[in-house]
Amino acid sequence: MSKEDNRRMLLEKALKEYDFQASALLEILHKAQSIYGYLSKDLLMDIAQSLHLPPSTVFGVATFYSFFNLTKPGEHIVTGCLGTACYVKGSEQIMQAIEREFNVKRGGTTADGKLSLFVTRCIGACALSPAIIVDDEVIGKATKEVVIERIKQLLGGSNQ
Amino acid sequence: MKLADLQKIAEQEVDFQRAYKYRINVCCSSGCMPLGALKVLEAFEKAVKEFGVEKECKVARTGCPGTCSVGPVVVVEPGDYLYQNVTPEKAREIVRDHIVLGLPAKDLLYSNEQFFKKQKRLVLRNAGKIDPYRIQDYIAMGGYSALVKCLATMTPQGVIYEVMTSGLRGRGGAGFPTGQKWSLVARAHGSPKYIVANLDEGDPGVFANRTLAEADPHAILEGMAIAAFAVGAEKGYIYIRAEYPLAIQTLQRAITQARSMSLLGNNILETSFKFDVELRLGAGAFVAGEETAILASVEGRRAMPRPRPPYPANSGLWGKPTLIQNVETLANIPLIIMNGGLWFSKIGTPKCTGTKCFSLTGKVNTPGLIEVPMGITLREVIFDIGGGVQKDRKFKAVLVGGPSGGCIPETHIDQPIDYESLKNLGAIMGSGGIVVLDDQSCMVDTAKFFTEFCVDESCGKCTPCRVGLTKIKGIYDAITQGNGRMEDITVLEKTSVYIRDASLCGLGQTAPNPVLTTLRYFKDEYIQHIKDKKCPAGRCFKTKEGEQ
Amino acid sequence: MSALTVKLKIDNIEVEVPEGTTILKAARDNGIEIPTLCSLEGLTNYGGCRLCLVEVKGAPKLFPACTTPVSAGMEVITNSEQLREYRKMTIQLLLSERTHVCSVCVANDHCELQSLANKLGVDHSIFERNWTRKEIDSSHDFLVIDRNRCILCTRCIRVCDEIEGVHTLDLKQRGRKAEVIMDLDEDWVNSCSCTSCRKCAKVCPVGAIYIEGEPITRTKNKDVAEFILTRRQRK
Amino acid sequence: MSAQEKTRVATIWLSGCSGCHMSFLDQDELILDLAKKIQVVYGPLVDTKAFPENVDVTLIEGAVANEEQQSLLKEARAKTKILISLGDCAVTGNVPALRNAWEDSAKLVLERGYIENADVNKQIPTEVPGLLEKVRPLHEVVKVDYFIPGCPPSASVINYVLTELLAGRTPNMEGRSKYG
Repeated sequence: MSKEDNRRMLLEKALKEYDFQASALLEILHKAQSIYGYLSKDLLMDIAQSLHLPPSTVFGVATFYSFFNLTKPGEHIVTGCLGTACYVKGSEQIMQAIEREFNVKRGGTTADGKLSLFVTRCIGACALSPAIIVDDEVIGKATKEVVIERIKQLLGGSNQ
Repeated sequence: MKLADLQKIAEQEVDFQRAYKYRINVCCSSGCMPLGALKVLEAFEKAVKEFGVEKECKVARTGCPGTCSVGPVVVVEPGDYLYQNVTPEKAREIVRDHIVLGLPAKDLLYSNEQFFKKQKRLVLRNAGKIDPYRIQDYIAMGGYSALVKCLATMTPQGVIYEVMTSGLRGRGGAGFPTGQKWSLVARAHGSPKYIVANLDEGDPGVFANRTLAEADPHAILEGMAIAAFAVGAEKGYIYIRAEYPLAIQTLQRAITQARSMSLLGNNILETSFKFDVELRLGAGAFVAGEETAILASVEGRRAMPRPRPPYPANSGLWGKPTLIQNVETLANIPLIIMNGGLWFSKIGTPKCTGTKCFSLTGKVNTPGLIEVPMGITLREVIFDIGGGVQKDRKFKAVLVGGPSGGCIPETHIDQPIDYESLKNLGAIMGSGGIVVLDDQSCMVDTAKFFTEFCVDESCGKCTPCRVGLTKIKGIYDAITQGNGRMEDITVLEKTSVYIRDASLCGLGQTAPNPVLTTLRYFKDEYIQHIKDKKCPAGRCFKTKEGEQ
Repeated sequence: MSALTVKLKIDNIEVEVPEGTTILKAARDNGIEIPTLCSLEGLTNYGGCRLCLVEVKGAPKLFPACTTPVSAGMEVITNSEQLREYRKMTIQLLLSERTHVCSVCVANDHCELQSLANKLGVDHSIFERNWTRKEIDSSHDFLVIDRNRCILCTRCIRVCDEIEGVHTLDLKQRGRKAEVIMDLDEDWVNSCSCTSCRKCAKVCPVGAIYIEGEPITRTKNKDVAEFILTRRQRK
Repeated sequence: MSAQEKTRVATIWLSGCSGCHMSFLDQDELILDLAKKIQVVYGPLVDTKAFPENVDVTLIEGAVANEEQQSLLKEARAKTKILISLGDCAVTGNVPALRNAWEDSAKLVLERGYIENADVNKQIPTEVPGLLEKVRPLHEVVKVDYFIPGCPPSASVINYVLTELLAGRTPNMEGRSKYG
């Protein structure tokens, strides 16, 4: 079975779990994003039809919540926490350093598609502030040197 | 399962635990995980085997004791010895010295005794003590006996009466009396009725609810079940931020376990009472914590608040009576049922009973999660529990209540903390964020930061919040780039008051608090920025590229 | 219908209205005008624009008249100094949120925002205007949307969903980034669900949605929702 | 009434179409009454070259779009008791301010006007006043005392405001102002 079929089956399973109820839209979007990596328009249309919801409603919900991605993210994802505690401890400066170093804007992906930079408002690791998440790994009490070094390692790694 | 069965489980578990002379609690919550808690856990398990003490020493995976700044942390019982910054190497040392030789490894122990001295742990009673993945651990600590007591010996009215007597008020921010809310929902017409537990801790700088869910998930479930019994609800939703994967996983496990022991589901404890809980994931929207927005979100819609009335107690989820309660409020319930409302009402202050969890962060020596009795002063929290300002810098202000809280200067930090006194100071209890600022923080920049946050998080439904906050942000941009005018101060004030009064929901109504409090207590700094184009803390007037 | 009635005072005038009536309707039925923008007879109320805020004696906060039901003995004030000031602020904010240039707008002289600004004496805005440059979608045969003029009142979305019943329109994003969209944010011509019924243009209070080639006096017929709803209910 | 006792009125034409001045002149016979009480001391309608001292009322049409206009406005403010924004351009920026939607709009406008659309002699002139980066309504540059919106404001509203001011009263714009 192709990868595509497999993904659609996983989504179908989730749809059935929630009995195709419109109220499960957020749950389904979460599931779809974890299966496909992001929410393409085709996928949103598919979900709208499965849940019998107007496409505009599904698009409206998917874009209201900042957790959902409508464009394909880069191979590696760096998320900076700009919550209060992290901001007070200088996460903004780290973000600016990353933007400069890798020539990427927050919310965007590098031209080569290798690195996406996102912002989150608090992951609750405030006592470890500033916190930067590099591919699911939380770097606590981060400094720009450590973070940039870690990202360089990853980017170098994916080249090999 | 019946009451007797529950007691049996508790007894068995207590016996099982007593067989061990020592218990090593390794914190594996979101605070310590990034610092390598799992490796530490493994190292302890290996070490007890290596020294052959696995029969007398139990290594347990637990939630957070609160000292997140010095993680990974480990607590050795008996005696509650708290070890800080534990590494796999140190784990071996601790087992060798403390368990084998019986001599606590002094130089590895946590040094700030003050941190725990002034705390009172009710909500976090089990945090860092039990394994959140094992329901037996919770039952052994007396868990679910309050639910049993309700079902076996109390009427719904009796439960509500106890909660009313306790004086408990909603911990989600506004402080509405919990008992009164329950009685509104109980009396409301319509069925089915719903409960929504709010775990959408969107305030940046706050992690109390997450810690609770990761450390003691069953306390939330038991509180929900008791509330359901009291108001006549059959279905509950826990609305939790998707940014909290560990808490989600912990709660999901807890729900499954509770169902399998018939503590949730149909015929709970062999009575006719039925109640089930489902998780609903948030998706990154601060406004979803507002009570009508959370309803929209649970229904799978855009989290846009709507005007009240109708109030959710009468018309909530799918138009049915709905009780919306913060998880911290719910975790208090089992204690109130077991010890009585009167007992609870004597903790804290007469108007503001019980305790409150605060996330203490910023430029403070020992940040972390704390639980203190209501009525404690901010000074005690910052200087005693928090150990004062980092690097002996000068204290400047404390931000209480998250992005829509207020900046309180030193002259006002001796007031006791309760809903009313914070409101008088221009702050709010909010979800309990305390961020300490030192003299390196610029108050104009701080207010700008929070305004930006609220601009990004505004749902866009009402004009004051959507446009008004954007305009305020524009004025801050001008001031911090050297283009401010003295009239701007009046416009900021006027617009803030308007936004506070005219906005649809709590987000807009409280969003101007940082602006208003900084204008109230730190107006000089605004004038310095505008007239002298000077930032006393050196944070503003920077070009886009340069950092300094 | 022999519905129960409630007595209350609006601006010191004693009125009696059926239970469940909104403050707005109670006031209007008794000849007291409260300014509104997002509210439209025949559509569900939204409570977003905040123009219809009123004071209720004894209550610490303000209430939107369009969504708040009356209660017995209530004393409502619709026109205090503070309310007039707040309404002016609201209009100023809306005028400065996007590009509103009456002199070159298709809805000039037939715009509810413009007429409210004039009526309430909003002779200038203390807020710096935000000059937006959003793409105008004129891809449809005759319907045009200029989002630079949109005030996000969502009348079009509600009429599309509640009266026409297709829900082509909705909002995307949130806060100041919110926009009215068609289906999956398509150009209008590519919308698969739009029936080209024109109701969105008819209820739009400003010049954001209009009909190419039709006199604005004919398009801006905001009673359309009420008319259709009444017809339907009679059926 | 001698010239000294008359109220000294100035008018200024900044970035606008002169429609507001037309409307001012359009007061028909009412302007005769007004003429008895006022003396126009500066503006496109009279010959004075420099903005005079001690002006009682200055009516300003148009938005502020270049450096010369900005300094004239500031000068007028300094020498005037009551300064009035006349018309939508002065009050909101109106059409001249539409260029604000573009970043670097001053440069874009000049290139469009003097290079892209020029048939001969394609070059941006240097001897004219420099354009401001943003076109602004008057009150974003100086303090403005009264506002008469409208495109153009009707002659009767202009007359109303002036009459009220001459009588020492404060004009009430509720129901009188009219954008567009």
